[in-house]
Order: sequence, then C-alpha cells, then structure tokens
Amino acid sequence: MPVKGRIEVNELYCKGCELCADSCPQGIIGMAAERLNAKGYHPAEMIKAGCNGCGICAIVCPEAAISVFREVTQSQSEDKA
Amino acid sequence: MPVKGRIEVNELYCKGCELCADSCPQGIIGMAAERLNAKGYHPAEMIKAGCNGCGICAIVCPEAAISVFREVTQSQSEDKA
Amino acid sequence: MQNEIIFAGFGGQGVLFAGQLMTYAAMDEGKEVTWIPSYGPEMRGGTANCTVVIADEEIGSPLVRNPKAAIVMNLPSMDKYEPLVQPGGVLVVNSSLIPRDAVRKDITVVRIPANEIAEELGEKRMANMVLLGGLLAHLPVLPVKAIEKALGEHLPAKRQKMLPANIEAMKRGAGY
Amino acid sequence: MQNEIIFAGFGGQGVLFAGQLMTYAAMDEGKEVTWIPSYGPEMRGGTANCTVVIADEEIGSPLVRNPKAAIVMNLPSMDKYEPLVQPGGVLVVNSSLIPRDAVRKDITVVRIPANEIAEELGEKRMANMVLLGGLLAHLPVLPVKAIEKALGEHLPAKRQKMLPANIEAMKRGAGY
Amino acid sequence: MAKQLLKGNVAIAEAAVRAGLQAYFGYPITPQTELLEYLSARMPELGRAFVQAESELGAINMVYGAACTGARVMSSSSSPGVSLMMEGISYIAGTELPAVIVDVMRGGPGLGNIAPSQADYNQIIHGGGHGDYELIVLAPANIQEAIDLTVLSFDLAEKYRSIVVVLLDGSLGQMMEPAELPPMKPLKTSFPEWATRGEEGDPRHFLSSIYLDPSEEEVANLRMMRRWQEIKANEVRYKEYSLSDAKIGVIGFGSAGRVALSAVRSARAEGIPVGLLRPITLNPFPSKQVEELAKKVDSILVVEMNGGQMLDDVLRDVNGRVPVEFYGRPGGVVPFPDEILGEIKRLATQPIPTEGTPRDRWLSRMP
Amino acid sequence: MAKQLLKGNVAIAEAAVRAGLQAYFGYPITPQTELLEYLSARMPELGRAFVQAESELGAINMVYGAACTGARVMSSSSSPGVSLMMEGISYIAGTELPAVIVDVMRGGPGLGNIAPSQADYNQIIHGGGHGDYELIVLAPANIQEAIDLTVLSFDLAEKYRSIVVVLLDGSLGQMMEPAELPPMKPLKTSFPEWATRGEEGDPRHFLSSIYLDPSEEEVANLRMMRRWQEIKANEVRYKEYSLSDAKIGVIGFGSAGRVALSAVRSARAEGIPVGLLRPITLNPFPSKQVEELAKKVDSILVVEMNGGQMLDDVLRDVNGRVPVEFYGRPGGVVPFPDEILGEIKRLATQPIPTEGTPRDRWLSRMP
Amino acid sequence: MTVSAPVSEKTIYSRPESLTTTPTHYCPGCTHGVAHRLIAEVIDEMGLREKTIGVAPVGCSVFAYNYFNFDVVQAPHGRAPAMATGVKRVLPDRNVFTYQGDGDLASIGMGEVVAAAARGENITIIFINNTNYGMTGGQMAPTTLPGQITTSSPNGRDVETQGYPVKAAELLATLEGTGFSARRSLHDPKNIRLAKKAIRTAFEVQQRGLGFSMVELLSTCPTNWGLTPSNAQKWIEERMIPYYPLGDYKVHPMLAEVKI
Amino acid sequence: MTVSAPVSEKTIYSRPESLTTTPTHYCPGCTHGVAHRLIAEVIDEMGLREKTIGVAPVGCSVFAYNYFNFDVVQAPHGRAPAMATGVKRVLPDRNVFTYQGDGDLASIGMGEVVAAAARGENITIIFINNTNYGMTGGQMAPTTLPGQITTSSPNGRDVETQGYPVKAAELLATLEGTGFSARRSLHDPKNIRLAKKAIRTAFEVQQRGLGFSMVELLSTCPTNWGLTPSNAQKWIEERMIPYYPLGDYKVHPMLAEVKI
Ligand SMILES: Cc1ncc(C[n+]2csc(CCOP(=O)(O)OP(=O)(O)O)c2C)c(N)n1
Ligand SMILES: Cc1ncc(C[n+]2csc(CCOP(=O)(O)OP(=O)(O)O)c2C)c(N)n1
Ligand code: SF4
Ligand code: SF4
Ligand code: SF4
Ligand code: SF4
Ligand code: SF4
Ligand code: SF4
Ligand SMILES: [Mg+2]
Ligand SMILES: [Mg+2]
Repeated sequence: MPVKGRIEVNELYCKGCELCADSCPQGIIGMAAERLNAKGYHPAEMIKAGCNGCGICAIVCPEAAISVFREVTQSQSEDKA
Repeated sequence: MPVKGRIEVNELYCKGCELCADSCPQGIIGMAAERLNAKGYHPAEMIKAGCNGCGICAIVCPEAAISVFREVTQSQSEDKA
Repeated sequence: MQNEIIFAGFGGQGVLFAGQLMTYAAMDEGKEVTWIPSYGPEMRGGTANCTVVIADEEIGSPLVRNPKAAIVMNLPSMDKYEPLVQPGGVLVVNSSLIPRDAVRKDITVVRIPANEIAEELGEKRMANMVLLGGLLAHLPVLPVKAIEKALGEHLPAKRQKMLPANIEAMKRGAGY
Repeated sequence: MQNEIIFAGFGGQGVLFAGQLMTYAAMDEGKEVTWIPSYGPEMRGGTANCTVVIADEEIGSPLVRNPKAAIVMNLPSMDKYEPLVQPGGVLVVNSSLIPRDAVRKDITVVRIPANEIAEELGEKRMANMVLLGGLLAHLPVLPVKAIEKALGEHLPAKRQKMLPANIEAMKRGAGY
Repeated sequence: MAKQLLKGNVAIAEAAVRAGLQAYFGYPITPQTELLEYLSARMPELGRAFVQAESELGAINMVYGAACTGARVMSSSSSPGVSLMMEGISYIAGTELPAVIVDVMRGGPGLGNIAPSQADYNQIIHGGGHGDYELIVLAPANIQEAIDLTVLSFDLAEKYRSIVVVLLDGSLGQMMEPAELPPMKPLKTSFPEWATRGEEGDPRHFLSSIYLDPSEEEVANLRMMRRWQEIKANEVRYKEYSLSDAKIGVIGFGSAGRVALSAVRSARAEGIPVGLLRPITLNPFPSKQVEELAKKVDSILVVEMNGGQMLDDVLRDVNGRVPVEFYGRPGGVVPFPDEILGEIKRLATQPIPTEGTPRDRWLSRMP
Repeated sequence: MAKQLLKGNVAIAEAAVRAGLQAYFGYPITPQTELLEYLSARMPELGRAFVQAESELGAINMVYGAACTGARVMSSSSSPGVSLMMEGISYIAGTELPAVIVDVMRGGPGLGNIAPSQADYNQIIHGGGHGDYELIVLAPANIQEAIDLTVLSFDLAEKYRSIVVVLLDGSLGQMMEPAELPPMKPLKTSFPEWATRGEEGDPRHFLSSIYLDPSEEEVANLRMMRRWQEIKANEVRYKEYSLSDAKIGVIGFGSAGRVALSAVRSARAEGIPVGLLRPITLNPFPSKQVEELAKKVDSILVVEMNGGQMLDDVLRDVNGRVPVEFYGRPGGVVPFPDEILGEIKRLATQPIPTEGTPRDRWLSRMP
Repeated sequence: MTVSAPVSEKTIYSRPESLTTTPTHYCPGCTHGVAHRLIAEVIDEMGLREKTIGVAPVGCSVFAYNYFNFDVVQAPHGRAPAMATGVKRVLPDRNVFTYQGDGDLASIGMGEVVAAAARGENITIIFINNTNYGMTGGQMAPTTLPGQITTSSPNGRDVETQGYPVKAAELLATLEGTGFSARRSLHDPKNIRLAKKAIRTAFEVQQRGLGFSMVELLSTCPTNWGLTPSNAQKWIEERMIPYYPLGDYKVHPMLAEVKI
Repeated sequence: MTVSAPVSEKTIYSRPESLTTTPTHYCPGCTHGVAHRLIAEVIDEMGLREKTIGVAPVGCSVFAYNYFNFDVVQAPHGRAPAMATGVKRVLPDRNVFTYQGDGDLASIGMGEVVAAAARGENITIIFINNTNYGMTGGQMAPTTLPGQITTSSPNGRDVETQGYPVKAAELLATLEGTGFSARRSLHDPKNIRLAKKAIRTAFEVQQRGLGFSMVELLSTCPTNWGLTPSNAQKWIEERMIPYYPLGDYKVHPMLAEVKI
C-alpha cells in the first residue's frame, strides 16, 4: 500500500503562483478559488487525496510556504529501531 | 660580395640604452663613450664597418632613433628595371 | 479657482488612467493642469494613486494635503483619503469593494457599485469610468463631453471599440 | 633665527640625502627643522632639489623664495638658484660640472671641484658631502660633529665602511 | 506647436533630441529611467547614438569621449549614479568640454529611497568632484521649463565650453503637465576648432585635463574662473512672484519653489505681504537678486527639500542684512503648502529669533 | 618616546597602526603612495589586513564592509581617487559607520598634476557625495599634528559613528619633520552592538543605508543632523597666533596656514598688528571663532591653495561685520610667504575695497 | 479537502531556520524566492547560520536582509564583492557570501567580481541571472538574450549595437583564483536539487579555503518577461539554457574528495 | 668611425610619420617606445593617420599624445575603453584605439574593457603588460608574477593574500564580442616583428567591423625591475613568457581571408 503524506500551506507566505500545483506528480494541489489571503492571493491547498509526501511541491515553492509530512507505518518505525 | 649598408642615429632621440648594440648581428654598434647628447646620454654609433642594412637595430630601438640605408649595386637596380 | 482630485486604488484598477483622462480633458479646455502619480518602491504591485490639479492660473504645488475631491476604489484608499477631503468636498466610493459607510458628514459622499455596473456593461476594467462619471456629476469641473473627447483620443487602439461602453459607464455613474 | 638651505642637482647626485643629513643633525641639536623635496612628475629622472629650514621657533613655510644658502650641483640648478639666494647669503658651486662663474657680487660664492675630490677619495657619490662640508665652513648653522653623527646613523649599512671617507670629504670641502 | 501632456523625464528626452542631441549614454535608475527608455527607442530611430553603458562611470566617460568630438552629448542619472560620475565630471570640466547631464534627484544619502529630493544641491553646486571648477546648473520647476532649459543647456554648454546640469527632483521627472516642444533642430555639421575628429587635413589636436606644471594649471584655472565671471554676469536666471511690496521674502527652487508659491498665494489671500524668489540658475546663483531682496524685506524664509543647503548661499549673499529662517523636509519628503504657510504666518506674527543659526532653529522646531 | 624625522605619509600610516588600525584598503596614487607602500609591509608583519584594491571604488567599498564589523579601518588616496569614492562615502555616512579616510590633495581638476593643493575643500567639506550628510574633517599643518589627528580621527569616528577625513596637501605628505609617535594601542576586542560580525549567539543585525519610506529616511536624516549639532558643539579645533591685539586677521588651514604664519611673523616684525586663525577642524568649522574675530579686527584675509573655497564659509560666518579679502594660488602652486606679506601690507596701508566680491577682487589682481 | 494527521508522521520538509518569518516582496512565482530558500537550507545543513554574513545587492533582492535569518549588510550597486572582501579580511573564519543580480554583477559590478576572483578571495557569490534589470522595470542587462525585447531594447537586443550576452560562469572560470564556478537553473524540481548541490559545493569551497566560488542561477522574472510563473519556467528551459549551458566551469582539484 | 653614403642607396627604415618629432620621456630601453613605434608604423602602412583618434591612459604613457602624430584624447585611469566608445559611436568610420597599461586595464579599468568587449565595440586596445605600476613607482599590478617583489608587495607577491596574475588576453577571448585577442612580446627582433603583425591584424579587424580587438604586449620596465634594458628583455623571456604564453586567443573566422 502506497506511502501516505500530506502538506500544510502557510497562507502567510503563499502567493498563489501555482508552481506547486504544476509540479505535483499526483496533481492534488489547487488554488483555493473562493479564499483570498491577507496579501490578496488565492492560496494553494490539497484538493484531493493521494499525497505521498514526495516533497516536490516544497522544492519548487519560491516562498517556502509548504511543509510536507509523511505517515510512519509500523514496519518503517521498526526499520528505525 | 656582401650587401653594404649603414645607419644614422638621431641623437635627439637616442638614450644610449644599448639595445641596438646588443642585437646587431654584425656587432658594429657601440655607445659614443666620449660624447654626451642633450639629454645626457652616450648615443649609439657605428664603431666598425660591416653593416649590411639588415635593419634589426631599428626594429629594437624604442626611440625610433635609427634610420637604416642599403647600397644599391648595379645588378640590384637592374633587377628593379 | 483651483480643484484637486485624488484617484486611489489597487494597481490595475485604472486609477492612473482615469486621472490622466481628466488631465487631458482639462488641457483641451485650456485649463492649467498637473498630474502626479505616487511612484512606489523600485518594484511591482501595491496600491496606486495620483493627484490631478486643475486651475485657471499657474499651478503651484502638484500635491495637496486636502483635495477638493477623491475617488477611492478600495478600502485602504478609503481609510487614507476620507479624512483628508476638504470640508464641502466630494468623496466617490467604489461600494463594490468598500463595505463600510463614510463617517464624514461635512462632505458629499457618493457610493457607487462600480464593479457590478462595469461587469453589467461587459468590461470589469471600466469601473474607473463609472466612478469618474459619478465625480463629474457632483463636481462639475469639466464638461463630460471633454472627457469623452479625451477618451476617444487616448483609449488604447485595441480598446477603441469599447468607447461607447465607456461613455455609457460614465453616464451610469453620473446617475448616483 | 632661521636659516634656509636649498640643495639642487641631477637625480642621483645625492642632493636629497645631503639635505636629510643636515635635517637629522639639526634635529639632534634640538632645533626646529623641516625637509621638503621637489617631488617631480609621476616618472623617473630629471633634476632633484630639496629645501631645509632650520630654526629656533616653530617653522612656518617649509618653502622659501630666497634661501640663506644654496648648494648647486649642476648648471641648471646654478642658473635657477643663484639669483634667489639672499643678499649676504652663501652659494656653494660644484665647479666640476659648472663651468661658468657666478655673477652675483652680494653673496659669498664657494666653488669646489667636488667630483674630482670625490673621485680622489675613491667614491664619486661623495661629491655631495664635499659640498656640504664647504657649506658648513661658510654657514656654520650646525657643528660638523653633528653631521658626522648623523652620517654614522644614516649612511646605508653597506656604505658604512665609507664613513671615514665621507668625513674626509667634508673636511676637504671645508677647505674651500 | 500645440501643447501636449508630457511626463518630465520624457519631455526632457525629446527636448534634447530636438536640440540636436547626437549621442546619449546612460544607465537605468529610478526616478530617471523613463528618460533612458524613451531614448533607447527614439535615438536609433533617428540613426543617432544610444548606449546603455555598463555603469554611470562608463556613461560619463563615454560622454567625455563623445564630447571630444564637439557633438551634442548627454547623460542622465539620479543621486547615487551621479556620485559615480564625479571623477569624470572633474575631468570633463578640466578639459573644458561642453556636455549636458540631467540629474533627477532622489532621497539619500546612500541607497536611501526613490522619492523626490533636493539633497544633492551641494554636490552639484559646490563641486562634488575634485579641484576648482564650476558647473552651470539649471533648475526647472515645471515641465515647460524642463523643456526650455534642456534646450538652453546645450547652447550654454557650447558657448562656455562647460558642463551644464539640469537639476530636478523625482516628482518633476514623474509628473505630467501640458507643455510645448520646440521644433526639431538639425544635427550640427560644423564643429569647433579644438574638437578631435580625425578629419583629413585637420591639424592634430589632443584633449586632456593634465597640466603637469602647476603654473600652467594655475593659468588654466584662472582662465576658467574668469570665464565663470562672464557666466555669472550674463546667465543668471530666476523668477519673482509678488515681491514688489513684500515684507517677507521666500526663496526656493524647483518643486520646493512651486510648493512655496501655493503657500505665498494663500498667505497673500490672508493679506500677508509675502513674495517668492525662485532661482532658475542655481549656479550662477542669483546673488544680486538675493542681496536686493535682503535690502527691502524684513525677513527671508528659505525652503528646500533637504536639510538646508542652498541656505548657506543665501546667508552668504544676505550678508547679515536681515534675519533668515529655514524650513526643509529632508530624506525624500515633499512638503505640503500648508507647512510653508505656517512658517510664513510665524514670520508675519512673531518676532524673528536671532540666536543660533537658521538650521539650528529649524531642527529645534522639527519633531 | 623620542622624536624621529618622519615623512608625512609614513607618519600617518604608522600613527594609524598604533591607533589600532585593523584593516587598510587602498590604491596607489601620487602624492599619497608611500602611505600604501608602508602599510603593505607593516600590516602583514603585524598579522593585520592589507589589501591593494582594484581601484578606489573597490577600496571604499572594502572599507564599507570592514567598517560593518566595527573594526578600525582606513583608506587613503588623492583627489581623483577620492572622487571615485563619493558613492561609497555617501553609503557609509548613510549607514552611520565609523571609518577614516586620508586625502592627500593634488592639483586639479581632472588629472591635473601631483603638486600640493587645497582645491578639494568643497568636495570634502560640502558633500561630494549625494544626500544630506556631514563628514568630520581634520586638517593638519605639520607632521606632529598629522600624527595626533590621525589617532584622534579613529576615536571621533567611533564616538560619533562618522567618517573622519584627514585632509592634507601633497607637500605635507612628502615633507619630513621631527615628530613623536604615540605608543602602540592593542587591537579592539569588544565591538559595538550594531556590528555585523556573525558572532554565535548574537541577535542578527543588518546594516544598510536604505530607508524606502521617506518619512523614515527623514527621521534618520534628522538624527544625523542632531548628532552633527553635538559634534559642532564639542569638537571644533583651531589654533590662534598673535591675535590678541590684531587689527588684521588672517585665516588659513594646513600648508597655506603655515605659509601665512611666516608672513604674519614678518609683518609683526615690521610692526603690523596682524594675527592668524588656523582652523584644524574644517568640519565642524570654527564659526564662533571667525565670528569673534570679525568682531575685533578691522579686516580679514583668507589664504588658500585654491580659487577661494573656505572663503565662502568665512564670508557666511563674518556675516558682513568686516571686509574680507582673499588670496589664493590654484592649480598646485604653493604661495611663498612674501606673497602673503604683500597682501597683509596692502590691507594695513590701503583702504579696503568693498565693491565686488573678494574672489572677483582677487581675480582682478591676479595676472 | 484536508487530511487529518496520522498518529505518527515524520516531517519531510519545513521552512529552514535561516529564513526569517517575513513574507517576501517578490512577485508571485519569482524564483528569487527559490534561491533564497536553497541558500537557507544549505546554511542550515552546514550549521553555519550563526557565523554567516551575507551581502545584499541593489536589485529586487535588495531587501534580502529582511528574509535571511543571519547577519546581512547591503552593498552599493555592483560593489558586493568588494564589501564582502572587507568583511572577510577582518573576519576570515566567517562564512561570507554575496547575492547579486545580473545587472549588479555582470554590468556595473564586473570590475569588482573579476578582481575578487583574481585575488582568490575566499567568498561565495550567488549570481541570479534573469536576463534583465528586474527592480527598475525590466531594462536590458548584459545577460539579455539576442533579440530579447526589454524596456531599453524595445526592438529586441541588437547584438551589433548592444553587444552579446555575458556568460559570467565561463568568464570567471578563466581566473586562477576561482575555486568553483558553475551554472544551474531553477526552472524545475530536478534542476533545483542540482542548484542546491552546487550552492553546497560553493560554500564547502569557502570553508576549505579553496578560493573564490560562484554559482550562477538561471532565474525567472515573470513580471518583466510578461509570462505566468510556469511559462516563465518553460522560457528558461527553451530559451535560456540553450544560450547558457548548465554545468561546472571550474572545479578545484581538491574538491574531488569532498562528498556532498 | 662613420661610413660615407654610397652613390645610390635605398632607405630600409626611417622614423614613421605617425610619430611626432618629440623625444619621449620614457626611461632608456623601456619598450613602451617600441610599442609606440609599431603602432605608428602600422597606421602609416594602412594610411589611417588622418582618420585615427587614439585614447591615452593614465600611466607612463599618459603623454602618448605628445608622441603620436594624430588626434589623441586622454582618459581617466582605466576608462579609456569607455571614452573610446564615446568617440567611436559619434564617428563610426574613424580608427579608434586605446593604449593602456596593466594597472589601467586589468585593475581599475577591468569593468570598462570587459563591457566594451561584450558590446563588440569596434575599437582596438593595445595593452602594455609590464607586471607593475610604472608611473607611480613600481607597485604591484594584477599582472605581477607570483613572488615578484614590488613596492607594494615587498615580500614578493603572495598569491594567498594578493591573488593571482590576471591573463587579459585569455579573459577577453571568452567574450563573444571579441573579434581578435592575442598576446605578443617586445623582447627581441623576431617577437617585435610578430607583435607588429598582431597590431596590424587588430586594426584590420576594426576596419572590417569585426568587433573588439585587443593585443597584449609583454613590455619591459627596466627602472622598476631594477634591470638593465637588455637584462629586462631576458627577464621577459625567462620569467614572463612561461606565465603569459604568447599566441592568438581569439581570431574572428572572417580573418582567415585577411592577408597581412
Ligand atoms: C549606482 C546605481 N545605479 C543604478 C541604480 C538603479 N538600480 C537599482 S536596481 C538596478 C538593477 C537591478 O537589476 P539586477 O541586478 O539584474 O537585479 P534584479 O532586480 O534583476 O534581481 C538598478 C540599475 C542604483 N540603485 N545605483
Ligand atoms: C583614479 C586614479 N587612481 C590612481 C591614479 C594614480 N596612477 C597613475 S598611473 C597609475 C598606474 C599606472 O600603471 P600602469 O597602468 O600599469 O601603466 P604603466 O605606468 O605601468 O605603463 C596609477 C595608479 C590616478 N591617476 N587616478
Ligand atoms: S508554490 Fe508556494 S507560493 Fe506558489 S502557490 Fe504553491 S505554495 Fe503558494
Ligand atoms: S508532497 Fe508530493 S504528492 Fe504531496 S502534494 Fe507535494 S508534490 Fe504532491
Ligand atoms: S636602441 Fe635606440 S635609443 Fe637605444 S641606444 Fe640604440 S639608438 Fe639609442
Ligand atoms: S642595420 Fe643590421 S647590421 Fe647594420 S647596424 Fe643595424 S643591425 Fe647592425
Ligand atoms: S520584478 Fe522580476 S525579479 Fe523582481 S521580484 Fe518581480 S519577478 Fe522577481
Ligand atoms: S617607469 Fe618603467 S614603464 Fe615607465 S617609463 Fe620607466 S621603464 Fe618605462
Ligand atoms: Mg536581473
Ligand atoms: Mg604597468
């Protein structure tokens, strides 16, 4: 079963440039059409499931607005031990 | 019989640097030991015969002080004609 | 006699262009006139504003602390300029983007839903013209015809077909 | 009381060094003193000169138009400074290189074949010391001993062995 | 020609073109950039030389070279860029060449900001470069003046073999006013004798600012100083507003002068006998006019968009005749008319203080 | 320590070393070069930083960077080189950093020559760079003063977060006099809070001259101007010679002041009541002293090795109280005492003219 | 939609400590921000934050001091390498770098950067090549491509009168004092990763005292190019890279053994 | 002894017309004079004397305007290429060249010469590399050899703190606007002949509008090197040439067909 991940977009920094959305292999990022942030941009958000925490969106984000997390399954944590 | 040539050193320019003397293949240039020019240098002069007008001294002279001449023998002038 | 009008809003709302139109019109009317923009930091974006002074004699300062009138197209501009308009002056408010009412009672406040009207007329970017129409209705410093002439001469070629719509926009604004 | 001496000649004749020696000596004698060279064009060669002022009180100008004395080591310097020496002053002439006599009658003129004397003593470069000796004989601003001490302290290490010869040179110069 | 609505920077650029500008060398800097951008299209279109230099240092030395040919040449910049031109300016002045430089001043010192300022008055008027030299400095207060003075600058530069600086602040560069452009002058076809143009048959010339022999340099310096006396005698320009019966004289140039004019009008409306002297040539400075003013008014108010620079020249010329007060806004702030009106009212109603210097008194009044 | 016979350039270099100079950045130029050459051996020998920069432009910006660390830093140059530093100087002033610059002036404008001159007075005192800023300027007249003022310059620079310029002419750089050097100070080990030193645990700092908001720039400008008032109140330095009973006051700085001293002495010997005021701080200028002098003498003679630059500051401070005359030698010429004596005698015997300006009258007397 | 966090998860990426919490003023999608981020990441990873002093230029990145969470000084236009030299000579053990645009480094600042490289000055230069003068509104830069339209090359850069683009990485590689000179691009994830490696290498060169190090980064200017952020990235790939080949132009031999 | 002239003889060499009759101020044996002579010969041979404008630098050759028999202007230290650009842009059909020393071109003037080359400015640069600042008394130049003692590198140039020599011919060859970049030496007759050829080529490049051309000439400074003129020439051969290889570093393809 595929790795599960998620991202958090800090709307303080996001400028809705869409580079993350363009580059997400899973195509699960979109701009919040209805919402504007303080700077007046539609911020990025996850629009569907399927994030595997690959981190590519964070790599392209010019504003360092994205944090990426990955679920740790039992096996993995054992590997650690 | 070897080509004959001669040089004229313009003492207005000569600074007695000896570069011409060093480079003359015939070794016939020396500095006039007894004479000082207006600038206070011992100027270059021909100290013996044998100049063939090769022009090398003029090529190395930093002051463009040397004029070089070469005798034109009959044959040469005929070649010209 | 001298009138000063400040145009203020977001970059892209056409405040500088509206101001220039008025300046051209004033010039054609043989008035003394100055147009001066706020030129921001050496970078993009942010808010924009310009000051237009129209007078009969040589104009001194192109900038004034207290203008006779102001057109405000967004909330920050409203907050900044409402307090500065001269008593008895005119404040034209783009109610489409500015929820709050004006607090001043000593000035004429004209609220116009400029964005809605402009979209009705099929071109968002005409909101500035709607508000300009509103201004001229309450501060008749120039005949509307003069502005229409200026529009004809200075509307970018590719938007010339929008000329009638622009004129209509002013008319609609004048209705408030 | 203030005395000014100009040292002048070709670069390489040691006029600057002779002036400095006198300056060191004056300093050791507790006098106020200044030494100022003519620093020529940003390039080599040409003539060199320096002015030494020795006084009992704070020195004003380090340069003077009319020095009390001048040591001239070549003809151009003679031509330049003979007219400038104060009436009653001293002109020390290197007769080895300067054929002509002085025209001034109101100054003490000392002609010394400095080059010849120096060569006799085995070192062309001591001509300046010969002339310095001549100067001090006719303008006793400083005791010869003071100069000798300065010589001892400032003659370049490699030339220290020449110290006695230099002292001898001054003595010979003093004879004129 | 009919009036057109023109932005200061563009108006100056086109005026220069019509005055016969043959070569322009510049580097981008706000608030001057539109001038360069306009010429980047206009000059090539006319087959004339336009070079965006590697820097202002490059630009001023390209101007130096081009000026040696006797052609009409110009550069433009703003405060930090102009500071980089100081060596070149001193060389051009020392070589006695005609050239025009437009300086659209911004807030400083250092990087500062890009807002309108007059804080480079001293740099431009009192020699930012080394050595004894003077620059002719013209200070327009509106777009029409900017055009007219730009044209004049080329004529003065050639007449006196001098650098002419058109000195304005950022707001004049950025604002629009109706103004009339002059007709197009043809490019020069005859050139001064001294020009180095590599012309067949011409005697060879060289141009340099070097005078290795100080006495020769002194002769050159004196020649230039005497030429300057001539300039001072012939070229002083200024404008007076309601000074005839004034008891208070306001002095300000450029935008500060404009703002002061508004204040003077309001004050007059309130019956205060005040007038304005607006220097147009900052160098030569209208010393005589300031002196005359000092003889008839009771007090003088100097207004600048800086910390008090022209003030010193006014004090020198007032020479103690009447008290002088100063009001300035440094750092890129443009004063509003009401601030100056307040100062005028103070002078009209309160005894004029005399202790301390005008600058000290101003500082004590500032927040 | 005993006196040594020292050349001006070398004396200044060693004095700086003993004052704790940690980094020097410079570029060769006559008549300053010995200073750089001396430090090229001395600094490495002490394990301190010496860099022969690519240019004066590079040098002043290296100084800028080094000054950000709070260390004692210096550069030195001569007229054309100093002109290239104007942008950097304005930035350093705008960032309020301490730094020392030695300027050994030569004849100009342009390439000019390498002879002694004072023609950069205006450039250094009245802001050669852009914007409102002031530099502390110290003008030695002999080698001992050059040493003492060099040491002082570092202290003043740090006390007021200011650039201090040691301003002298080529002859002072080249001449030798007996003088005493100060003892060696250790290098600094504690640094101001504002310094950017990348120290573990320090809060992060940044240093810049940018104030994008004009009102913030105005606050910074006013802060610096008020600091300048403090400097003007505390740091004025000058020397007076036989002024007590003088009826004629001579004013001159540096070498011109020295030459004037000789003339004053000769005049006194002839019974002329004349004295000398020699400003040591050219900025802050001894305005009070000039004012006091103007109150007690009948006339003032300003002597400079230029075309009359400090003259304007004297005129401002004399403020019309007494007539002022000027005598100068521009272009690298050093006046002889007898020339100045002649001027003093003229003032003592003939009525002082009042028409025209002192500069105009001087030019009319010059060949 | 949002996904609730699982019981246990690990952080793959979070904002680096060497960036402050101040949002940038850069236009949306401008890769100046990516360059800032990479520098911050590298400095975090090398543990140099507390001993780093950055030198900001004049250009859109003039405010870099607001974004970097370490000491920063700000240089006159083009003079950053000289200013960095001043800092480095007083504090030789600190990590000193400049951040410069193409107008700043390749036009007005060419003299200073070449001299710093020739001196083998132990500093690092991060060079942002966006083919124009961003801050002043998009004028031609030395790096502007032939035929490219800018506000001061309105008919497209004419190489006959306006010259040819300057290739800084190649030019600086010719100087003996240069320990590392490379060109990378910021237009996609793969290249961004490679850019970060190069930045790491540059700082390693400085830490090892191997001389002058420079990384040229091809960067977008969507605003002045008149392109969307993603089209701007394509423009780099299609237009810039062919003219500005990516790669290492000078690598100090002693770098072989450096593992990154 | 003197030889009386024969009845008929032809002149093999005489002072070129492009030199004035003013004796130079150069030190005895200084090859600045040779460089002047070669330029004058080439300009005579190309018949360009009356349409040439030279730009003199600040350096020992500051007085070049006294020696060249055509129009000359004199630039601030290092700015000759900018000044030449100004002249050339106004008078594109004239022959414009600068004559610059190594302090002038490779130190303070690096920015201007690189920019001129990048612009492909149609001017010629004659660059005199004598490894020091001659005029100011022999300080270190960017071209000073490692370990070489000068008045500002009294312990010999330490490459660690004072950097490495700049190789101008190689550096300028990297720029696309450069049509010709070569290095020659003035230390013996053979090389002097080759130097003259290169100068000719450089002017041909300009005449054909092929862009920026530069000839670097290794030149002696007997005075500051403390050597006799002839030993100074040996020093070039033994010390300089190994470090500064002679040769062509950039040759415009269209030069192939140019016969000189
Ligand atoms: C001496 C000087 N000249 C010009 C300017 C104006 N200026 C500010 S930024 C800039 C160019 C910036 O372009 P670049 O270096 O490419 O940086 P970018 O904005 O593209 O990142 C210029 C010319 C200045 N501030 N100082
Ligand atoms: C701005 C400026 N800085 C410094 C100088 C002093 N200066 C005159 S010539 C020179 C160096 C000349 O050396 P180089 O260019 O190698 O020419 P060379 O004399 O060796 O032929 C310097 C530094 C100056 N005149 N102007
Ligand atoms: S890349 Fe970053 S700034 Fe752009 S939209 Fe995504 S999160 Fe926002
Ligand atoms: S971490 Fe990978 S999968 Fe998840 S959103 Fe970002 S790019 Fe898409
Ligand atoms: S080379 Fe020329 S200058 Fe030297 S000695 Fe011979 S002739 Fe005289
Ligand atoms: S021409 Fe040749 S042979 Fe004759 S002197 Fe000159 S070098 Fe010697
Ligand atoms: S102007 Fe260009 S470089 Fe500057 S911030 Fe905007 S996109 Fe980036
Ligand atoms: S100092 Fe050197 S370069 Fe200058 S003239 Fe003398 S030998 Fe030639
Ligand atoms: Mg850029
Ligand atoms: Mg050299």
